[in-house]
Amino acid sequence: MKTLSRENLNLWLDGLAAQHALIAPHLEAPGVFYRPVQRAQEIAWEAGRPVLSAKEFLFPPSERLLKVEKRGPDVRLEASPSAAPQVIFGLRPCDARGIRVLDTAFVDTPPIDSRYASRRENTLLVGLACRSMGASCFCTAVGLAPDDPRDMDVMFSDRGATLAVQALTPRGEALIANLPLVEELGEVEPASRREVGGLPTAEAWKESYSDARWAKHGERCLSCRLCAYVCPTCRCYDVRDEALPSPPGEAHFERLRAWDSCMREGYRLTAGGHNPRAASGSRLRNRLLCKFVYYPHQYGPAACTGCGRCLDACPVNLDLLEIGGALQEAAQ
Amino acid sequence: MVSVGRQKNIKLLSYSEIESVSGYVGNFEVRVRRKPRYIDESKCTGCGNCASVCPIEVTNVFDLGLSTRRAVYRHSPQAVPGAYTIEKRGIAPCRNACPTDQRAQGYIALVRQGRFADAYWAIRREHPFPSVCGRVCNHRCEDACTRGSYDQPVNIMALKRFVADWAFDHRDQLPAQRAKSLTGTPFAAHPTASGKKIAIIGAGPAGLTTALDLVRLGHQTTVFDSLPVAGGMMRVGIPPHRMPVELLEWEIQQILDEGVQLRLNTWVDDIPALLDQGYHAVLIATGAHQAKKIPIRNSNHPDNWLSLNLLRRVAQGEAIDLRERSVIVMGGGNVALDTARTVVRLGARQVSMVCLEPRGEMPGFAWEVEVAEQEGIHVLPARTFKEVVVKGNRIAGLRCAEVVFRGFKRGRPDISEIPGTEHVVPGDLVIWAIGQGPDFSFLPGDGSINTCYPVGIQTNSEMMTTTPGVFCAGDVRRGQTFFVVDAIGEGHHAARCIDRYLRGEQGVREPHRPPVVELRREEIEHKVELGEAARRPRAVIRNIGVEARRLNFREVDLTLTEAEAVAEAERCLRCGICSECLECVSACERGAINHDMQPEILDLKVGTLVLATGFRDFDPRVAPELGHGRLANVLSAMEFERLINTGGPTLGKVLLANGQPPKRVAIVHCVGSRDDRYHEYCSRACCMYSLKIAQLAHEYLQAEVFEIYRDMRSFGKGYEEFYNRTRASGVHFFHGRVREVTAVDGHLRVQWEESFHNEPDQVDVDLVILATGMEPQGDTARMAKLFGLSRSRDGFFLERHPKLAPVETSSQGIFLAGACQSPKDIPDTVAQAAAAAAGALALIDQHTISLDPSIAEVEVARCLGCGQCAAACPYGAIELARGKAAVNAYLCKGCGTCAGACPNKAMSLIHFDDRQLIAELDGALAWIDAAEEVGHV
Amino acid sequence: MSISEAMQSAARDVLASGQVQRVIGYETGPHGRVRPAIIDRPEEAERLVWSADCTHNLTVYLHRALTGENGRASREAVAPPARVAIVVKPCDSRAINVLLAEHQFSREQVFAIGMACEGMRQGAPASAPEATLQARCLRCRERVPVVHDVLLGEPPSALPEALPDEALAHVRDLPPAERAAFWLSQFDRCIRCYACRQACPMCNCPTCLFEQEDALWVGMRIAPSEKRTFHLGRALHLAGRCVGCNECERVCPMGIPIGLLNRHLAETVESLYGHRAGMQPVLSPVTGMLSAEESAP
Amino acid sequence: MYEPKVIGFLCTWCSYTGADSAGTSRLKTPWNLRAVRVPCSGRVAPELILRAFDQGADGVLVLGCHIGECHYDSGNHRAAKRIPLLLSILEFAGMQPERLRLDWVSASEGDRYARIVSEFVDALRPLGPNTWRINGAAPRADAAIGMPLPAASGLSGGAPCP
Repeated sequence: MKTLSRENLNLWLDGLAAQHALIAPHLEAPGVFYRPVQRAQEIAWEAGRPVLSAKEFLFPPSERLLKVEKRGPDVRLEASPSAAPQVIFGLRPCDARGIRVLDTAFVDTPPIDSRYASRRENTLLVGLACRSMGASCFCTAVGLAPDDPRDMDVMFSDRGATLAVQALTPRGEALIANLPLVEELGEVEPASRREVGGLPTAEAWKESYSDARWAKHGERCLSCRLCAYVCPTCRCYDVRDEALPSPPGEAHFERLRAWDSCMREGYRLTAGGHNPRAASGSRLRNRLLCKFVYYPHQYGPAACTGCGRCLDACPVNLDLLEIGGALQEAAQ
Repeated sequence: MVSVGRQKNIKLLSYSEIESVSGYVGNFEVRVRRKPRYIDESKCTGCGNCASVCPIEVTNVFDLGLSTRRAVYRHSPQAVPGAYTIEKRGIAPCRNACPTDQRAQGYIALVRQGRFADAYWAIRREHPFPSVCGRVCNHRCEDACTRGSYDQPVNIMALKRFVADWAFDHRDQLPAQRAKSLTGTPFAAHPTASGKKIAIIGAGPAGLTTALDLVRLGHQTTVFDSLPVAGGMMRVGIPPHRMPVELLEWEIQQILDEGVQLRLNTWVDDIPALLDQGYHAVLIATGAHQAKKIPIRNSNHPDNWLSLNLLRRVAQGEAIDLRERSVIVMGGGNVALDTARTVVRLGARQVSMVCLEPRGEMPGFAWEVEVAEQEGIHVLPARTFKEVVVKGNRIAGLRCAEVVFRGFKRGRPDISEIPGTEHVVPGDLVIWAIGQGPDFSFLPGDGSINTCYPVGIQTNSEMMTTTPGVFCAGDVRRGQTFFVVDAIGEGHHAARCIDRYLRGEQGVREPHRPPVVELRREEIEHKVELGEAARRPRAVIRNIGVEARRLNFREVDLTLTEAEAVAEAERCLRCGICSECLECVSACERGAINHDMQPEILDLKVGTLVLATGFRDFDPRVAPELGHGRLANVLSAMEFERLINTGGPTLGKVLLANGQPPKRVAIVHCVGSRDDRYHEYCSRACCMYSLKIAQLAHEYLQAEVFEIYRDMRSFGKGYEEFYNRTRASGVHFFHGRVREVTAVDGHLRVQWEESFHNEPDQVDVDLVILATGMEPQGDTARMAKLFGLSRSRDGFFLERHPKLAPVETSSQGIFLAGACQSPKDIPDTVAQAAAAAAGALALIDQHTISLDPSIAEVEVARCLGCGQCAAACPYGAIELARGKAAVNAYLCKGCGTCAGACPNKAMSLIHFDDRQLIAELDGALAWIDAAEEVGHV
Repeated sequence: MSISEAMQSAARDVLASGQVQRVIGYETGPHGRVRPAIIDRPEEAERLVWSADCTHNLTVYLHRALTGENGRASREAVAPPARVAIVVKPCDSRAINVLLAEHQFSREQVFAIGMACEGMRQGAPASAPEATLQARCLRCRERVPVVHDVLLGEPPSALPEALPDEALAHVRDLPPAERAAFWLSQFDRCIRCYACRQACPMCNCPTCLFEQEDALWVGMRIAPSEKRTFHLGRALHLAGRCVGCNECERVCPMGIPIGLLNRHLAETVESLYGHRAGMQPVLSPVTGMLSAEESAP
Repeated sequence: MYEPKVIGFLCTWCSYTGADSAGTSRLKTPWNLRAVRVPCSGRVAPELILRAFDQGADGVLVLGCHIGECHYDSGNHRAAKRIPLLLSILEFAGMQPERLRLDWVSASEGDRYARIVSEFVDALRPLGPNTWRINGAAPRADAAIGMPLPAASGLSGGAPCP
């Protein structure tokens, strides 16, 4: 087991921040957020789970894909510049898994999303293992663990005065290559686990499509996008061209991409006014089945990381585990 | 005007107000309220007979207060239509309070003019017994009298008695008096006989009133009474010292003279037989003539008399001597008081009055209790009667006990005896006057005419008893004694009910009553200030001394003298303006007058509207420095115009306050106009009419005329020439702005601020004429709201465009003509009126209208139906239909306020929609820094 | 009988008697969290609860429930309930008045189960035994719903003094530049999840002006300028309509003090036009005429 | 001295004509104002003004008919009710109140038009450019303001981790 003293860690992080964009949990007035930090001092070590996942640093809420400038007959296209290197430090295993889910959809499976890919290539994920699970966490139910290092480049585990360090990828090894690591005896003490039940089996999810409960749950849903926007794996977006202020005689506009969510009422609205998912229950169903049926069908494992953010964030306390539990019961 | 009035296609709705306007061009709905003229326009010939008999004089507004006119008047000699109008605010409180509907204001107005005979006939229209009610009424009219809220009410009862007494004293001359008056005898025209016969049982006030009313309606009536004299309780219940018999008899005789048949000494006890005998209806009006007794010990002793029996004997002239008797009268009401005072006059040694109620709560008049005590009666209130004490065979007194009296509960006194207060009131004759009730012994025994204890005979609201055709009125219906006016009032009502019954009509429609006038304190003060009502205190009634009352039945109270009566009548405030004396009704040969006329609501459907509401003269008193209303001989131009008009109040003579013709006249220009203190605008007409006045004053009055003008605005055709002519005729013109008009040494000094320094800056004259400007009518704001119009800052209606649409308004289909749009002279007014008419006709002729394309529209998918747009729309053009806003394209004027209000921008204004405005905005901002590019995350 | 039981009984009665077809109330969900409950059958009434954690403004469900627009064009053609019972606190009941004035439904369609309210607790349930009242409740003096068909619970006779709005005063007293910086930093956190809008009973436009496809008023960019426009625009739209239930602030995952904007405008409307939203079923005065005593600026 | 960029919403009946009248009277008016003609001041939705500021206007002047003289009876009443609220929220959000003004100019008041526009522009000059317009990201300074802010309550159940 290689360890690093806290002082050295801080020195290293200060150095990283000087070279790259360093993103780490940071305490703002209303809560903890992954934020760009300038110094290790700004990092919130003992705070709870960040309010938002880290996906915004790879898949920003909105970004320009293209700018168009039209001067008379001349049309000039201008692509957005490629991303700068960044290190996300203090990433939680669930959020790292979220990034993996995005990777699978955006990079590993064609067509490749070039904007995402550009950011992803320039991003290193440095994790910090959770010591225990929060009240609403259910990572163990989706095959993760509070200290699961699998999706990280580098994984740190807090041991008090020192931290255990483990590089998991070549890029990760390169990152910690020059660190004054100390080899210590013993193993990293595993985080305390809590088994969380309630998630239906893949079969039960599939069979639930016609379940009347969806409509009942949907009655309470406010159709906001909170669950989707706090979710590490929700990746729907909308693309639109919008006009920009232009000098006389010219027309400038840009192609924008911004977060969207299938929970939005008009998400599936078609020209002519038909909305196949007009009922909020059907939207709720779509979001959950997307995680547990549609994504696995297309890409592999389930797209839920068990971070529990949606359980806490929902203004009317729609609870994935509760809904799933009921569906599982119905299936049996 | 006359030709307009005669044009068949023009319907003039004069004396009318617009109540509401709705709809839109081509489909306006206008609700017009025609105020009642009280004169039928189609019958009135404008002869003016009505005005010549009208007793009410009011200020003549048309003559700007320079003369007076009558309450019935024609607006002006040239008025179209030429019909007269009665100015009536409503019915006076005195009339409203009186059960007989007596128009007190009417006879008071006639008394004020010394027309006592007319006054008498005016009274007798509603009231056959003025001499009675002039004496014994509880005069609710006086309680309601508006004057009472100022100082003391008019002594209406004394005036009524005066008129009744005057008429009696001059009864031989009355027909001649009446002949002399313009209107003739009021009841001369009998309606055609109906052939119906009515039997009336009881010749009291109710019965006789009904009989008289029915005769006047053309029916034949016979009145039966068991007594040998007619008049009922008026005759045998009111002792002669309060009501001289000969007056009442004369009044009854007049009733008989009008055709009522009277059968005295006739006891009727078979009412069904009366109906069988050919009477079409029967009225029971037998009154309440049975005095009550209560069964206390020895109340059957022969010296227990009944009050009504005693009064009846006295009234019939029986000589009763009570000189050796000591009398106890039991009761505290008016009958008890009458009885006690009668007993005094019969010479009783001692008279005591014992009653249950404490002093102050006795049902008799308080003033009469006082008079009774003056006449030597011992009043012993708050006592209950225990027994009549008999010693030997004679009554020795009445055992009483003092009580605490708490009023009546369910018709029974609520009292408690004060222990240990028993005592005997000495006396040898006890007279019961504790109340009276009707005698029902004559009713059919089968109960077909139902009575309801303790009230009286049961009737429905139409006065009919449980037997069809048999009616009931007066005390017998109510089961107890009320006042004479109440009986007369019931008599009137019964007559109307019987008349309608005989005509086979259902339900009695009471005559329409206009609202009761309520004068505000300041209106009352204004009337007293103007001298419309005299400032003096209420007339006091004198009486004969107490000594003169012994052993005789001379009337105690004296009547007013003629001078006193006129003086008292002058105190009347004439609340309703029209006094409703109905002299005009008699005077009108065409039968055009109807005092019961009601306002009429007309709903008109029209396609276009033209507003020509004109202007208001600037009130020169607003500018006090010019002296109008403060200094004598300062006139407004309009006042001068009225005075110099040969049809005006002075028939064309213009004289100064001292009676001399004016020698030097100054005309002050721009009064109220072109003055930032009053109105900024030029009133346009004043310069030219000032020149006309100058010429009139110069040539007609031979006066030296000074025109003090600011700028001479002679812009019209021939105007400059007129100015030059006036100048050449010798009128002096000074340029300047008048600062002040003051009185100096019997002259008026006009001082001005010189502009050109060509002439002196003051002149002494003896007459100043102020050329007042025009201003918007007082109710322009209300009218603008009613018609959905805008106003310009000067307050006049706003045209749609000052140059391109000067007669149209922002509301399509509504046009403006004349000075309601801005001040203008006659040629301009006529031109604009013709243009407005042409505009209106053009719309009518087209049969189609073109709308402004820039109106609001709704994007239904965005609308949430919250109604904020409808609330914001100044024109009510937006309605909510099925949860969405909908724009009425005819009403929408395209302001876009709805689009400004809509939270979701579902509402947009065509040609000014959000996309267009934002494009404009972006364009306007793009020049600022087009290069500065909006960056992004 | 506890208040919860009284509420259950009232809900059961109106459902069983057919007076209403649906009851909107509160129930306890997982982790003891109180949440909205929508029940259609009398036997479900036992789920309903009433406690100091019933902070949600349920009137947000009313329009949807009564029009059957669970979403705008439901494929399932189920007739909407004719009449709905709803549990309301004083603040929520004012929202009913605003919605009535705005013709969103008629009074007959609503059976309001009014709760005498002593304030809602701050924070998560059960986790904080000595939890204090929410700041908005400390400022509130209303204890009885202005709209109710039945009233449950005893309104306390003595009311504590309403606390002044210190946060509002604090922001108002900042110098303009600091105030601008403060708000920018707040708006900057916004992720345009629209939870504030969706939780608001007054925000019932078919599609929000600030989310139209045409990007006429505000673009789709999730950037400070757009976020500020959304928040200020929404506050403007709520002027004279916001009843102060503070749901927008409660649901915000980013802790943006949205309620300050609404409270500021509510105070402005009250001082300028003497109007408090929802006290009567009348429209916001903002669209109306100046009254005689109000002069032009 | 900074020259502010001003958007003027002028009602077509009064203030637009008033501007015309100022022009025909050869009155000097600052060039800074770009006029957007609207039928009535009531048409000016607050969102339009908000948008003008977002797009970089340094000031917005809304001119209508005097109260009681509205060509549309009372459209200006609505403006007079609405715009103070917009001003109030903009000021609360940190904008200088001098940057928005609602006033009345009648068709004949060219002088008044010129005076109001001059006054308005003169008041804006010392304020300098409007910082309202944001290009790109805002400074992510969690302004050090000592006030109690609500916790991100929806997430307060989150795990107290390592």
